[in-house]
Formats: sequence, structure tokens, C-alpha cells
Amino acid sequence: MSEKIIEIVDDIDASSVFTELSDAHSGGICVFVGTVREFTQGEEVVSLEFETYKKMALKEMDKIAVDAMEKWKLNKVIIRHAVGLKKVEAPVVVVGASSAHRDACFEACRYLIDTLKETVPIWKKEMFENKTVWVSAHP
Amino acid sequence: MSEKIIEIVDDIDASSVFTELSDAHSGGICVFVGTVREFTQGEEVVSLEFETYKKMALKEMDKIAVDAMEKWKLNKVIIRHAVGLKKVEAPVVVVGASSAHRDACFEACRYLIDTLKETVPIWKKEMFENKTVWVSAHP
Amino acid sequence: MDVLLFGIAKDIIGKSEFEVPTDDIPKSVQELKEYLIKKFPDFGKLSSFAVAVNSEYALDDVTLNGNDEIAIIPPVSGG
Amino acid sequence: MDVLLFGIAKDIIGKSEFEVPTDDIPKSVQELKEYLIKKFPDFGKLSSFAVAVNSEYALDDVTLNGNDEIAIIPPVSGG
Repeated sequence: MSEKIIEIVDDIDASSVFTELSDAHSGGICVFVGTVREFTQGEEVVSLEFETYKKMALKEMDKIAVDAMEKWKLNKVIIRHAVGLKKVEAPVVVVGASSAHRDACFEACRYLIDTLKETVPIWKKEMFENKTVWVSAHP
Repeated sequence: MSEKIIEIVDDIDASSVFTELSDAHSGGICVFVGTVREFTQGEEVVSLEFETYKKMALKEMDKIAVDAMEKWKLNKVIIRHAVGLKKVEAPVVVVGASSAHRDACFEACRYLIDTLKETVPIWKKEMFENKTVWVSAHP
Repeated sequence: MDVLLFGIAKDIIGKSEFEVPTDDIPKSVQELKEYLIKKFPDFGKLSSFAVAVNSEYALDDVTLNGNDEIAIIPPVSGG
Repeated sequence: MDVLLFGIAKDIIGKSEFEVPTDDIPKSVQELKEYLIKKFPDFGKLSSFAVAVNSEYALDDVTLNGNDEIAIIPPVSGG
């Protein structure tokens, strides 16, 4: 039985993810958590703000999970992204997978975050002391 | 400041690992949790028992963490292994790393678990209904 | 025709929804992109921008219908 | 000379510490391995086995001293 959890939430509690991915048929769970980093190219980030086109983002996240479950033999998959204002060290995204053997969950976990960053309509605004920047908007 | 947590414990609480690896300079945290799987080659595992040569195991785990911190730019590293009798779904090992960018923590996390399985003196006995087997002992 | 705006697209136009005037209604995704770049030159300065039709990425040749949900998708930066 | 035993090595010899009789004291890691395989042929059936001297893996040519902490390391299987 394959299960997926796809969510956009206000706040992420990373501590629950292993319970959510745990499974009697899994020998390995790989999880990636993206957090707010204090410095970007030497400038101090005060906070980040995430905005989403929620309906489309959930569809795209679901596609990524389904693709991963087709590519690898996974028992459970999670893709959870936070939106709103986030302070330094706050978790903003959690992706993970559980599988019988560790190759599958490692490769799938990497695929989940890499693809999320490419396709899911979520936008990050970095707030510095004196300016705000939409990340990746300009060349 | 690089920090490492190297431990052999009776029971693993995987939920604390993100707090332990969290860091203002990290944008990513990658964690692998190894859990007890119900079936091995079709046979039902009732439980696993882990035994260690603790003094040497801690030394070898420390070497792996130090090597990883030399190979990749990591902020925090954790290698925690459980010993004793473990039931299905119980976490038996947690390895992870945090870094500014995700490449480093993913690669380091994979290195930590792969190397641990090769060098750290910990032995796993699989207990089935009618027999027990020391894993990997025989060709 | 209403167009949903997110991220920097919202900042460029100054609101979260833009109504294309009746005389300018584009027939395809490509026409919509050209219209926006002409009317708001800042769209031309973005790394890229995509259009979603009914919450799916749409290629340039996709036809737009009056009841479609249309959104501008500037370069995404989640994660 | 006392040798610490773990995992299947403990099962083969039937205890967690083995005292090599005074007459048989090996001078090197290699001699210890040969001695064990001769005395307990089941060691010869393992995938491999290593020896640790003072809690570090030791190559075959390492010399053993009376006060070293010596351990048999059968194939590890942590994780």
C-alpha cells in the first residue's frame, strides 16, 4: 500500500515526519527539510515570505509524488510546504520517502525537492534590512 | 562552528533530530532513519537485536563524521545508533547533516550511512519465528 | 478576462488580479504573454514567465476561453 | 592474552571473552587469525573477519602485545 501526504500549511512541525513515513515494510526513511538561512550571498536575511497559487501547487506536488512512486518502489511519500512569513531556522519545506531499501528513498527524496523547486508555483520573497527580493525572478 | 553528535543509545527518538541539526547558517537538513523491516527475503522478522563493541564503534562513528565534515561543508552532523532488542518499525539508526546548500547535506547523509554499514562494529541478529541469523556473517 | 497574479507579477501590476480589457482579449497563451510584456514592460525583464490555464502549465499555443482560470506564473522559488 | 568476542564470534566460541593459552600466544594479528581458524573451524566459514587492537582495525602484520585490548570483529551489520 502506497500512501502520499501532500500539504500546504502555515507552519511545519518537522518532528512528526518520521511517524508519518514509518511503515512495517520500510527499512529506510530519507527526509529533507529546507530551512530559512540567515545569510544569502553575504547579506543578512531578516525573514522570508512564501506565497503560493495553492490549487495549482497542490496539483503539481501531487504529480511529483506520483512520478516518484512510479520511478521508485516507495511505501510512503510526503511533500509539505509552508507559506507565510518565516523567520531564520524555521522549516519551510519537508519532503521524504520510505522504502524497503535505502537507495530508493534517497534517490526519491532528492527528486522530490529538486522537482518541487522547478515546477511548484510557490514564490519566496527574501526580506533584508533595506530591501525585499523575489528569489529567481530576474536573470 | 561545526558540531557533531555521535551516540550509541538504547532507544532512538527520531523526532528530535531536526532540532538537533537546525542551524541559522543551514538552508537544508538531510536525515536518514533506518528502521526494522517486517520481511527479509520473504520471511517474517519478529525482532532484531543489535550488539556493539561500544568503545570502538564510537571511535569509528567519530571518524566517519570527521571525514564527512572534511569532504563537505557541513554545519552539523549526527550519527546515532541504537542497540538491544528492536521491534518492527523501530528506528535503529539516525544519520544526518545540515548545510547551507542541499547538495552537501544529501551527499554527506548518504556517505554517513553507507560508511557506517561498512566499518562500525555493530552486529545485527535477525530473529525469525524458528531461527536467528547474524546478518552478513556468512557468504 | 481575469488573470490571477502571484509573486513579482503581482508587484509589477500592483494588484492580485488583472482584468484584460474587452478589446484586448488574447486568443492564446502566446498572445496573452505578448500583451502583458507590451503593457507592462517589466514582464520582459523576468528570467521567464509561464501561464497556467485551469491550474495547469499551458504551452504558448494553448487557446484561451472566457471561462478558463488563467494565472501568470513568474519564476517559481519554493523550497 | 584475552580476546573480546562479539556477534557470531561469541556464538562460535560460546562466550564473550576468550583466553588464549599461554603456550599459543600469537605474535601478530595474522597468527591470531590462523590460530582461531585452526581451533574453531567455524571462523573459516565467515564472509570475513577482522581483528581490532586497542579498538582500532589492525592489519595482519600488526604485532600483538600482552597489554593490548584485542577484539575479534566478525562482518559488521549495523544500520
